[in-house]
Amino acid sequence: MLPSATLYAIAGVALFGLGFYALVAYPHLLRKIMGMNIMGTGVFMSFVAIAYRGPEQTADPVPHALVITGIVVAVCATGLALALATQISTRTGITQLTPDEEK
Amino acid sequence: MILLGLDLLLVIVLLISAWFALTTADLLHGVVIFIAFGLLVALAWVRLQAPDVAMAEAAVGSGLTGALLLSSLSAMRRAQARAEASKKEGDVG
Amino acid sequence: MMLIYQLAALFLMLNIVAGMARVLRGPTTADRLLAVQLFGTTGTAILILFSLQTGNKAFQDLALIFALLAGILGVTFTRYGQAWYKQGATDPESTKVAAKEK
Amino acid sequence: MNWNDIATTLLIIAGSFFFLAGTVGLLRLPDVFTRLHALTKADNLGLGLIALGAAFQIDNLMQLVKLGLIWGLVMFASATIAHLIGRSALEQGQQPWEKAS
Repeated sequence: MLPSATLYAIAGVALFGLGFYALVAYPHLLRKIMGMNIMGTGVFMSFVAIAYRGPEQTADPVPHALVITGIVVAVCATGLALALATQISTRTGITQLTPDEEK
Repeated sequence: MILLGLDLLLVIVLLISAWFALTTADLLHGVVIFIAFGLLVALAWVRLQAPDVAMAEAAVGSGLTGALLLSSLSAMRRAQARAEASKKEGDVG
Repeated sequence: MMLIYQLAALFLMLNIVAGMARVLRGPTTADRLLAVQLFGTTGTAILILFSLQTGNKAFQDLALIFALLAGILGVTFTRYGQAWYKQGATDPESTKVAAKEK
Repeated sequence: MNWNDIATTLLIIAGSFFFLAGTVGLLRLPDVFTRLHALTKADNLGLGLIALGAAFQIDNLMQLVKLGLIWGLVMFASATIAHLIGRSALEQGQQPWEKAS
């Protein structure tokens, strides 16, 4: 595999890990949504790094099509999640998930 | 060789900005860093010979998501402030 | 010629790395927003250099999108980020679960 | 290396210098208003010189229009945002920096 594509693939895996950590460890809803977005970006980056075939040739178009669709769907999911979070906070005043033992 | 150095710098900045976007104490600052992260990811797509993906990411992934996050952050903080104010009134009355 | 384009792109990327310090440390939100603005402009310049280097004209369209995006983001921020601005504010809700259990 | 390439090289080096000046100003200047001044220099002159350098390498006229449009949009956005950020920083009660005498 090409060195720069390998670099980006590893970065994608690291981004997935960072996003997953934030999704698990932080209680605020908005931060969880941001973590989900960064997880998705990590997956897309690994995909595009796999499609890369060197600076001379054009890259494989099929993963690109998948990734473009994925970006648009991720934005739709983010919008839905944000609408739900806004509704939760306007109706109850809660902006974060509380741990179980504090209930 | 030069471009490999550029890739290395870009990856380092990407990871740093993702980390601080998720862990900064003030969420508004986190959203600002998240938008910077979106712009840098668009540059990474360009380096991977995917200008079509970069267009979608720059316009939709960074711009639209950042604006959505901002507007709902403002709505959530307003709702939280209102809930705290009404709770305080209930304590007095 | 290719070497000059690559060196200039590397130099601009070093500028972005240095400006990252202002984004992470800047005392106010306005400082961070200014640094992100500089990222957008520097990214536009890097895209122009890439389009010269590879001869791919799609990168110039992408530079146009970057230029458009900068304005929209700034206006959105002054519209929404301003009302809830506090200097050096830390959200009480942003503490971690692990820290709360102590 | 013909005259066009030499002009492109010189203009790109000049533009990179202005980006360096903008970044150094962003890092070293004391408050928001002075940093705003450094940023607009990088936006207008740095990108303008690099786009002008790229304009020496085009092969049809539409690309010249596109490069001009990029520069014009960045100029417009940076002018608007400089005003908006400066005004909102003043409204939030930040005092402009003054040299300690």
